[in-house]
Amino acid sequence: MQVEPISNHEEVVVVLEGELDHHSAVTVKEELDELIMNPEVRRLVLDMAGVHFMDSSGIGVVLGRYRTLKKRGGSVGVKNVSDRVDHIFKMSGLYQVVEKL
Amino acid sequence: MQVEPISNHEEVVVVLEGELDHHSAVTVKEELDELIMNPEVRRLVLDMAGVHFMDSSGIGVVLGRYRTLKKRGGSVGVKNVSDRVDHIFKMSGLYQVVEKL
Amino acid sequence: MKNEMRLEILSISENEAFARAVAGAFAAQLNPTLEELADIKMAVSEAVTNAIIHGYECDGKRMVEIHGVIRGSVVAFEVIDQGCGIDDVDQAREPFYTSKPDLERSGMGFTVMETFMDKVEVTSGKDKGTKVFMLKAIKAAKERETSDHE
Amino acid sequence: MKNEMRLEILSISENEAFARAVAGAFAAQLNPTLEELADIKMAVSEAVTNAIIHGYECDGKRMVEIHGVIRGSVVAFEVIDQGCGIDDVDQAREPFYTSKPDLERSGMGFTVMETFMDKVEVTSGKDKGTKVFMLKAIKAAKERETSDHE
Ligand SMILES: Nc1ncnc2c1ncn2[C@@H]1O[C@H](COP(=O)(O)OP(=O)(O)O)[C@@H](O)[C@H]1O
Ligand SMILES: Nc1ncnc2c1ncn2[C@@H]1O[C@H](COP(=O)(O)OP(=O)(O)O)[C@@H](O)[C@H]1O
Repeated sequence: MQVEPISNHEEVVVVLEGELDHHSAVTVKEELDELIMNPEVRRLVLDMAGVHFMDSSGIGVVLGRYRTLKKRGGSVGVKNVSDRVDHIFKMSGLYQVVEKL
Repeated sequence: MQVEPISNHEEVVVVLEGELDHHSAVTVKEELDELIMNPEVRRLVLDMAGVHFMDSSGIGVVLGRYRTLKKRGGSVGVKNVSDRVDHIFKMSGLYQVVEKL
Repeated sequence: MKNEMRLEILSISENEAFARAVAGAFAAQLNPTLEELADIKMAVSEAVTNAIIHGYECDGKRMVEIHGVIRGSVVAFEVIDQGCGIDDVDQAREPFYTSKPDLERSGMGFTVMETFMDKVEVTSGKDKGTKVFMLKAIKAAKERETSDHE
Repeated sequence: MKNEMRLEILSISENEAFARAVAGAFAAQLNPTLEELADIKMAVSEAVTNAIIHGYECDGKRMVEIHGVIRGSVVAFEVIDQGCGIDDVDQAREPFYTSKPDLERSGMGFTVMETFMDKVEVTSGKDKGTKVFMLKAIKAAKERETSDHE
């Protein structure tokens, strides 16, 4: 799984590429947390076009970052989600707190 | 494994596509034998560009058809062999009796 | 078609990807659609992940078993661990229930399995290990079977 | 890296493709080149085919075992059957020797394994079944390992 930040100011945009399972989630979380560590970051956008596998471990990855940003009044968005990832996010009610772009 | 005849006269040209292992060899042999059954057929050319896996079972497929055609004064050629298939054919001395086109 | 396989893998998270690749390659014998194949890989991934992180609590020296069976147009998998087991299976299967919120688990693993497979059965008990049985009928294989019999 | 797996498959020819897919997915954890991956798939395919057609003489109800081990940058496989065994292993390993010319076998199976793997060991005896051990060092993994230690 590759984590590629493409903008890194108040809004951090990150391109995820590869398989997002429990194994890769561990490092993805660490890398994302480092990117949003700066308290000036108010928004995280995950571009998921390149995620060709995701199971329920992916829900935790997104929700966990949402919780961090919410505490400082920020927000999380996801974009380019495949039908399959969309299905899992819908099932989990994720779109109640995370914006689908 | 797909066996696609593209000419069917005195010279039979066949395009093989897929994986040529012991499992597929059984049906490939049958299909080839049917195509060269007519005693007027003097030459079989196997186009192997689409063979993306082959193990030693493939040697037997080619040699067996060679033996049939040799009896009636005919011959066998192979073309578009990948480096890997070429390696196996060389190891087995196949090119001593079968022409590489 | 009739086939069987048994796989034992070390309970390390690297093997989650390996396990779903194996499940996919096994199910591929029924020529499923890409969609069906992805459903199977996802469900097996969930069950294997659970065995690793819940059953064995990330003790990477234990073995997770995966049995695969093909009967006609149906493919079934059993994912088995000899780990800590589940006390209350009904509660565990509820959407959003997780015993490991600290690991940012969503509690949606069983729900995903149920959504993407046709049947999911869980056999478990405290300290008795866990067996998850999952089954999926492959539509195209079913149609091929029916036309073979005509 | 350290990993282990055990696979049991029904001795039917459909499983030749499955077995090499599994071997490939297991070895893939070392990030081999496409070339190395193809070498491994080919060697495992040969050994599994032999177990099915020679060991079990195409009795499709027996089980072939495949053990995979990763230690550092090396991947090894054992392909095991409980079939008829080999009386004279040295003769069997000779290029072009086959006991089944009627099946259009070329007698090149062991030679292929030896060519594409770094080491091949055969343990067998009449009616004692056969175990083929094969090992390959993955070059890129070796380099990664060395640089990790620097
Ligand atoms: N193999 C297992 N061994 C022990 N407990 C398990 C196992 N699988 C699931 N569980 C229990 O069931 C709960 C719900 O599982 P699941 O729906 O997959 O969600 P999650 O994995 O996100 O917690 C887990 O939190 C755990 O307590
Ligand atoms: N698993 C096995 N069980 C019994 N005999 C075997 C086994 N593997 C190989 N052999 C014997 O060794 C011979 C040579 O094997 P191999 O080099 O693979 O060539 P081939 O499979 O083309 O015959 C076989 O013909 C067979 O007699």
